[in-house]
Amino acid sequence: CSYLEPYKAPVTQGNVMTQESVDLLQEGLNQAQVRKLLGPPMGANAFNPYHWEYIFYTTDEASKVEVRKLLILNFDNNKYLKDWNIKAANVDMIDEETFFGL
Amino acid sequence: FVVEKITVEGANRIGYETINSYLPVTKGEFLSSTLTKQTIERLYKTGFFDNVSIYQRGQGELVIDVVERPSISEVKIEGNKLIETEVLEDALQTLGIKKGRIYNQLDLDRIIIDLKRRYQNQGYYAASVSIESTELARNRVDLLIKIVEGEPASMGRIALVGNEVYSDRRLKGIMALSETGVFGLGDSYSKPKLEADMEKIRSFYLDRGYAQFKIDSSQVSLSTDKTKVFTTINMKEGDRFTLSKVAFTGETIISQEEIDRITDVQAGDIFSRSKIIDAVNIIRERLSEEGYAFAEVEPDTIINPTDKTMDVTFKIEPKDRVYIRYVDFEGNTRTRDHVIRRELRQLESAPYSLKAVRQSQSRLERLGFFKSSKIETKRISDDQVDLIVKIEEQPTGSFTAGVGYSQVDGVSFNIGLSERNFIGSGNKLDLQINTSSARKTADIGITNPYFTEDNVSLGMGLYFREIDAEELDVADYTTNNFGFRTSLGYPLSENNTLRYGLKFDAQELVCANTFNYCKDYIDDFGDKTNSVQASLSWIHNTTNSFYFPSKGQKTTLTLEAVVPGTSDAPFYKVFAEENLYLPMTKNLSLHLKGGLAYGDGYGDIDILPFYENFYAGGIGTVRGYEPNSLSANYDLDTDGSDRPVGGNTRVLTTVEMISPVPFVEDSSNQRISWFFDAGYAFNGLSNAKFNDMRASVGVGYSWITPVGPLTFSVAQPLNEQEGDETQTFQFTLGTAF
Amino acid sequence: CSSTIKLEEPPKAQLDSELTMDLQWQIEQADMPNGDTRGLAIEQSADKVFVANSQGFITALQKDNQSRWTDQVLWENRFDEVITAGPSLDGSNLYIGTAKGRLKALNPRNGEMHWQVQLSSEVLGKPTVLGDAVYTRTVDGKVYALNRRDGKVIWVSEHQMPSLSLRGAPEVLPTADMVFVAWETGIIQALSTVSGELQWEARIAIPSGRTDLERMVDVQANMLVQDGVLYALGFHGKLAAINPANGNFVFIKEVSGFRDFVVDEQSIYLVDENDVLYAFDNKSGTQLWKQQSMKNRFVGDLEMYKDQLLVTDAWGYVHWFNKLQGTEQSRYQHSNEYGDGDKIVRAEVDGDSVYLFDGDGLISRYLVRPSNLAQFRKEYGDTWY
Amino acid sequence: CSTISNLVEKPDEDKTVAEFYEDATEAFASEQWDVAIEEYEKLKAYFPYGNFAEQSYLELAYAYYRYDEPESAIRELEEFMRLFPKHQELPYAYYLRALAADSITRSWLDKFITDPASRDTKSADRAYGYYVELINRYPNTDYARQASKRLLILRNQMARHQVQVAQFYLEREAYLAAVNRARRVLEEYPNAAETGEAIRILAYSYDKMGMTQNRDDALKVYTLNQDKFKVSRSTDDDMEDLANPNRSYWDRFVDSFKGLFGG
Repeated sequence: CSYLEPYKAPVTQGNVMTQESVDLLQEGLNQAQVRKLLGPPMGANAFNPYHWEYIFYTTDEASKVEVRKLLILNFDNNKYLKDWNIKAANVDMIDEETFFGL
Repeated sequence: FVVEKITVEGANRIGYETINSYLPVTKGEFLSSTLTKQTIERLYKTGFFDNVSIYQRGQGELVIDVVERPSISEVKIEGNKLIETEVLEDALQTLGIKKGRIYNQLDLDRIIIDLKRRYQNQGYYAASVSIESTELARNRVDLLIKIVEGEPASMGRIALVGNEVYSDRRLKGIMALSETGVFGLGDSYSKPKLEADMEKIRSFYLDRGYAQFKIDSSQVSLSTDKTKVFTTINMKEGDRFTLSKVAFTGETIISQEEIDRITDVQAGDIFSRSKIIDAVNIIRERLSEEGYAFAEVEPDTIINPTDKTMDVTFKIEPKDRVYIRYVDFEGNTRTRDHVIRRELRQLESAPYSLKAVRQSQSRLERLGFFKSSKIETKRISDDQVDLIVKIEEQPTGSFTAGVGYSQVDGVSFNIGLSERNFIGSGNKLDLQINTSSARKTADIGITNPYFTEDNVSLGMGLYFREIDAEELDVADYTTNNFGFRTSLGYPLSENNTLRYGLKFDAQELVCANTFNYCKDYIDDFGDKTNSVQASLSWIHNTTNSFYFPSKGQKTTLTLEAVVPGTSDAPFYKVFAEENLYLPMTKNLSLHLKGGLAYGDGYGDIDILPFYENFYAGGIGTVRGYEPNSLSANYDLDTDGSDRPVGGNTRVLTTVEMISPVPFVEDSSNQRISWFFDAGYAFNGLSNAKFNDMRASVGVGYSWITPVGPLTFSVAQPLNEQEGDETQTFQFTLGTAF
Repeated sequence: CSSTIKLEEPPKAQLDSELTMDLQWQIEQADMPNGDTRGLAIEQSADKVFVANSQGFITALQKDNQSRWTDQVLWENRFDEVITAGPSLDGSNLYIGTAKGRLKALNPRNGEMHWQVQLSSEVLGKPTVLGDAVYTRTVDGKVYALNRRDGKVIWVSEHQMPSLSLRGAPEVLPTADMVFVAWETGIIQALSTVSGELQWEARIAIPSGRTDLERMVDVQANMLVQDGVLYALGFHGKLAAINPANGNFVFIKEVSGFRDFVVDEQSIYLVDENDVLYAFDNKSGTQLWKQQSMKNRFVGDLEMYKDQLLVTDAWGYVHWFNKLQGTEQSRYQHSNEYGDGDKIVRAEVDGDSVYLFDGDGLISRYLVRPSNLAQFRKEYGDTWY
Repeated sequence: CSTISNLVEKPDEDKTVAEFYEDATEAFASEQWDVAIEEYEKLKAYFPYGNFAEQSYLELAYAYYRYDEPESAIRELEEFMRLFPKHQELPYAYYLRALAADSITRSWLDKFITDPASRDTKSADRAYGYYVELINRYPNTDYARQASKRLLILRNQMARHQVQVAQFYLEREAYLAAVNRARRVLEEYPNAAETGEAIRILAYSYDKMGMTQNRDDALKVYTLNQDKFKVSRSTDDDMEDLANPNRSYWDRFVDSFKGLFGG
């Protein structure tokens, strides 16, 4: 009986990216410019400073954010934007069945 | 000369190594003139010495002769009436004048100025301060501070020059300073008050359209005998301006019509500075709700004096969208990190949302574990911020234990522990055991509010009860029961929770031999009843604190019923309670409470079993009356007892004003309430008559002590009828919340 | 209603006074509770006396004694503003200054208003007249020269005011080509009568001390010119004799006071801030005598009565002091219908009679005559006892 | 047996400094900390000079520390350091100050039930700072050796705190938050015991968010240093069930009670 789901507080993670700021991405941007466009690189690779990833996902239906994508950016070795591609962000969320909330 | 030996003379407080550690010169070094100058300078800088001199004695011996500054042994103050002695002593401490401190002649002048200035700030212009110091043995000194306060300078007259539109009386009305009133107790003048008053007049005019209002100058003069102060404020009102154009420019993020809706600054209004400031704050707050925590809103106004109108443009600059980097806690010396974190609605590595932070703030306060909890934002970079949650722990439970002896009861032993944040784990533990000859009860219950991450709470408990009801002054019968109960809480939304539970109960009814009403009941329904009771309740809670809410609402609707077929005395009960808290002023709030309880049997019995009756009277229901006494009584000869019957319908209402305790600075865990209680327990819905309700008025005081919540109440019954037993003073300790 | 001074009266020596006074008439205006009376004065013309009261009354009275008190009062006007300066009389106008910053010129015969002008702040200096200009001082540090006929502003000069000063401002002292103004900053300025430009400036008091209270250096006493020398007295400052042409000091004496002083051909008589009376030679400044008997009696502004010094105090006493030795000759206790003597705001000498204006708002005219004891001794000479 | 003279309590004024000191040390020896504190304070007030006063600073601080008033102990010690910058007992003063600050974070329950890592980190930081200052100033004293041992525990405790928070966010599927908390362990506590655990959370969260390259790099680092990482307290089962949220009810039921008593 899913309609009696216990209320789950919404989970929202990542950077709010607008379509036009994603369109403004172009080669040769340095990391500060990318940060200005997309926000702080919270998904930057822990072990590889030339590889950033941006993501946005939320369970809050009321959220009006349009871009819910996963952006993968690579920088050349003097940290200028080399290439980037956009994938759909499908975060593996577990929607568990609960019996009266248990 | 080359230094072979260094000796220090005249120092007894400051040890040799200390002086040595400050010396730039060491043994065997050539002593140049710069070095000597440096040494003297260095020793003076330490502030320990009044006089330092260096000379050479014999061949190569450097002698440093110091005169140490005496230290203060006693500070006495006399002649101060207006400012108490400890206040002055604190002031002296901040100036470094304390028992044991080093005494420095230069400080004295500073002290005289400071003390005089304190008096002058209080308006005692004629006050004079003098200090006498008496030498003591062992280089110590006693200080005597003499103060002559004189008369306070009272306000002679306030002259307002240039105010044509608003009269002197109107303007003086809003000023804090008042002229020598008829009662002769004129306001004692102090400069800060005058500046505050001028600011009040300026904002008074700026809020009524006088955009060019200016206070040219203000003068303060003193009568020759220094007892009357005259103030003059010269002002130019200028013209009254109306807004001709209101525009919002820049990246407004939110739609234009929404801005118009939430701000009330429109073209055509009279110019008002406070309205414009409010509009700026409203917009900035709305933007931070959208995640732009550092948005800036700049109102700039263009005045066109010809037609006396003004254009206001709000320049909106949202700056970067802000994200949360970390959420850290400070001060949780007992409560664990996840117990706090699970209450927060603002996650890390997520967009900042003011709504979520506010929700987190009220959920923390509703938790009731902390004395105070404050969420502060610390800026990390243009687009990132850390949230620092500062909390202050407080006892969250009550603990009573005791051994007693009374002729009636014999030896009694009891232990009561109810802890809502058991060793900081967030779990609730209740343990009540007390045994005496007439009463043996045990009740163990534990609840984990976060059985699942989503605040689904699971609780269970065992209870055993065997009481001789006579003591409870309820009725001459006892019910012995033992059983097991479990309950599950289940959040439906941010503020609504569903709670359902099961109770397996085995009960045995034993009547006192005189109580024949109870005996007839046993003949009809038997004395042993086992039952499975189910309960379902819906709770809506938006209050802003656990112990002392001042805002919000708490509604509980509960249905308790015996599961059909599991008991031969099935009954059901319905409870409905509504609590409304309305903030009246900053710390005064109005609390309205209405409670309705109704119960009835179903199936083969048509009345609510008498031992399940509701009772009214005492703290928690109607204060000022004997506990459980507000209902009809059995009649002595037929039923064999004259105790209150209780009833299957109970109506309760309370209206109270709650405020912190006056004159107590930190009264965060104490409250005073002026209340009106009314209520009664009726036997049967049909004969619930309004004028049967008993009412009382009084004052209550509640205090969260380390041992548990303590409530006192002094009540004056209003419409007691004969036969009511009243109790003006009542108190309880550790009522389960 | 009694005056606000609750302090007990300091003791005074026993004295057989040589003079006494007979009350001619006594008229009441209104009580002045907060004693803001520095700028108020008793102005007299040939046959009339004008008195203004801080509650807004301005009354013209007949000098000589009328049988019924109603004839004593020629006319009386009531303004719903606090009068803070005046009245002062010139040929055609009677000037008063108010706390709302207005200077009013009234017709001395019937009290109607010829003109009034709004100035920048409270008018505190008693207006003074020379030629066709009237000069006054406002509390916010401005001195105004206005046209006598219509009140138009001829020129205004401004001076930076200290944060705290004594209540009240001295009169502006106009002379042919220069006008002398004394400021609350301890500075005396000479401004051109025509244009108001600064001619010269002299500082007779230097602010010292730490609190605003100690740094008050008002030149509050009215300045006087006597045979070509300008005399001025500063509070927390000095008594200075100044050459009016260039502002250089003739001599300076270390004495501080804020009450008006009196100058005659040989000497200057003044009272210092602790109510000690002094007399100095007005050429060399050497001290002639010093009189301590009036200490802590809140002495008022000094006046000359014939060849004696007239001194008033806060307990309603009028004292006469001998000019040469500074000894007290006579004493008389003024009392009004409320019984107790009250703080005398102003005393005005007119030949043999003395007008007194006290804190309860009563104006009284006294006739001074030798006391019975003095007459007795005159008749029988000293051999009597 | 104490002589009669000090049985009769002499008024403070004419007590000599030796008598003050004797009363103080007597109370100090018999561990009556409050009496000792009172006597030392009086001694400092009446005889602020001489090596009695000097010595009483240290003993007063120790009395406060044992009387469980760490803040006043720290205040006395800092006053001592200012007054006697070259005193030979300074290393002891720094060590006692660090101990006092450390005592705020610990509670007697820690040995059995509660885990200090889950409590206030700010006071742990302060204690950490005092220990470091002690080691920098007096590296070759045995106080420093004690301090370095305690440093290790504190560092691990702070790292464990970060990991606990990361796990908290993991269970709530806030994977990015878990990632950044885990990275905080790597950056601020490089070789703490919990590093292995942190990298596993990193890899797991990247995987959940579909950041494959990030995950692969993390896995590479993990497998390289597998042996070096001390096994985290939970058994080294494979990645999957580390944070498997849909554990059976029974697991969750037991966890809730473990939560009640466990760390």
